[in-house]
Amino acid sequence: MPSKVDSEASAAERVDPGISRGDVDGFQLGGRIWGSRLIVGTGGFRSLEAMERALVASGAEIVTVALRRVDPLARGSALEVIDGLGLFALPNTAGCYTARDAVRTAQLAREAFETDWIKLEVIGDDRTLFPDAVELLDAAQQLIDEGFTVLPYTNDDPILARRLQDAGCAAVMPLGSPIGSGMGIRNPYNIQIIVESASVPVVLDAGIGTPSDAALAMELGCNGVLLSSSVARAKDPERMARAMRQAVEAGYAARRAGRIPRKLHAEGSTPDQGLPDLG
Amino acid sequence: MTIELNGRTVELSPGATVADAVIEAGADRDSRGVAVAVDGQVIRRVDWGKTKLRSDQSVEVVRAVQGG
Amino acid sequence: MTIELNGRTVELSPGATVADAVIEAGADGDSRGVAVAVDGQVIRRVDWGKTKLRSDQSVEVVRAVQGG
Amino acid sequence: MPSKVDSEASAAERVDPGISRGDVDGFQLGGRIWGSRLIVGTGGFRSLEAMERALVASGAEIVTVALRRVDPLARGSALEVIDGLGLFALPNTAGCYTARDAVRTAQLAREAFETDWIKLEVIGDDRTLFPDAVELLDAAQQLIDEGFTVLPYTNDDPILARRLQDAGCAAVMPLGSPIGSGMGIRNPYNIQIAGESAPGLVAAPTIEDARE
Repeated sequence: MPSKVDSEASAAERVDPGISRGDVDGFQLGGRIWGSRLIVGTGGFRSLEAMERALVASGAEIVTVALRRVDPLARGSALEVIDGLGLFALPNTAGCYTARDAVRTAQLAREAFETDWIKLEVIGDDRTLFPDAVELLDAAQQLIDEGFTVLPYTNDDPILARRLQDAGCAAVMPLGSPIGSGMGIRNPYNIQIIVESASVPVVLDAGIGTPSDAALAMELGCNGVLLSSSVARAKDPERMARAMRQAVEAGYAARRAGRIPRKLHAEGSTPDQGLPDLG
Repeated sequence: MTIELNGRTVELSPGATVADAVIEAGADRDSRGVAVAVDGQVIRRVDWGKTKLRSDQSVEVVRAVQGG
Repeated sequence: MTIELNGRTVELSPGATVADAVIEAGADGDSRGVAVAVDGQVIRRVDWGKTKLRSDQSVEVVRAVQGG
Repeated sequence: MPSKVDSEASAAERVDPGISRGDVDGFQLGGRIWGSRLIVGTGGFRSLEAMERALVASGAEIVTVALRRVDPLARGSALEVIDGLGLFALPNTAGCYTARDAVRTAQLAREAFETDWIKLEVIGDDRTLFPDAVELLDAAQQLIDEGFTVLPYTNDDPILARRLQDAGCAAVMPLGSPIGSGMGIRNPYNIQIAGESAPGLVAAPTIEDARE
């Protein structure tokens, strides 16, 4: 598993375990090679300790965080844990409903985290938390112009994914189903189409409920998976984090191993010839 | 002078800077993960000490929290 | 005498036993994974040498192969 | 990863990695505790070498094999590979369409593999290779009476699963979809119900086709 990322180096040119291990299987994202294809969100954990144990068990190197007003009473912070583990904190613009808010939040994040990477989220409504395509594209354009490395949380519309890619996003991160719904991948066909036409990495973000969802995402050809609720709110977050890690690795390996085709009828694996005639 | 700090009306001494507002908000200056916007404009960390605040400005001081 | 061995008619010397049939079928006597049935009745390995064959009996000698 | 099963012990009381590791998560099957929950079939590989590499990579301890007429020209055998790896060879009755054939084949298997474990398969037709419920239950009953540890390949009908359990099967092995079809689990709801009606006994369908 990827060695701990060297925490002294500034966020910008952190030594990538992928590169350091010369990992031909490395996960290419944002012009760097990472050792783990699982990106974990820090939202929803019952405690920082539970979050820390789960992050370690997940093997994730990229961990998402948000920005909120300072709470003077808060004890400890997600960022301290992430820095302590030598992981890469990827800020998001969760909670933004307009391009303007998202751009501002990204600028704040650049100050707060000293990185120009941003998980861009621009939401359309608070029941589905689906992305607002128009605002998302607008925000992406502006942030790319300002030199951000933009990783947009998008829906599973292949056309929007292509527009985001053409605008210069570093990846496209289509949802499988609503954030925190645990419904897995509702439309695997669209995800496949996005994967087919993508010239940037595709990371399935949102809706993963259980490891088989994560494995399916990788088997469909996604380059990585981003999940949070399915681990944070599991009965045993640490054990679920480990399961997700194995699922992403298994799915990726399966994709490269080349599965057998699906058929309606059977094809026995035991030879028929040489069957004894037992009277 | 009075400003709006994270949604609360707060009294600051005249000549107070963004850096003072950060401390007032409960974050220490050099803690990682802190960022500030004044009237919607992001103030670069390096400018916190040099940027004087004016009455009725709205200051938002944010910090990293767990997020999906 | 002639018997049917794995579907083929085969000539064996009179008094031939199941063990002989196993060798004739190409499986050396004690190799693991081998089993025999005579006229549909399974012959226990320990009885191979003691079980004499009779003309026109059908002998099936099987061995482990890859299988799902 | 489960340590290699101790190959010296006879098949009967092979040291179970599960027990030796005191693995609370051990896979309980046939009254023994196994370290791996993945059972792999040996059918369909292009070569014995490919099969061996895959078996090692799978971490499986239980590996299924079949019985066929001796082919004197055959070079090497699946069983040599399985023994060499110290794994447990589980014979099957693949290719049997009647209870009578399946019982006979199981008896042959007991001789050939020196084990009373059998993966019982009684097939209904050669296009779907679905189990024949009536013949399967009949064969299971007979073999259980003869002291076999019966692991039946069955369909995903929860009622049949319960009957097999009540007859004394050591597990029920419902299919997800036709053998070799690669169609995954077509009816997850029945699998859940089968699990409820035969708790702790449902072994996931074996991975039949490790064809590369």
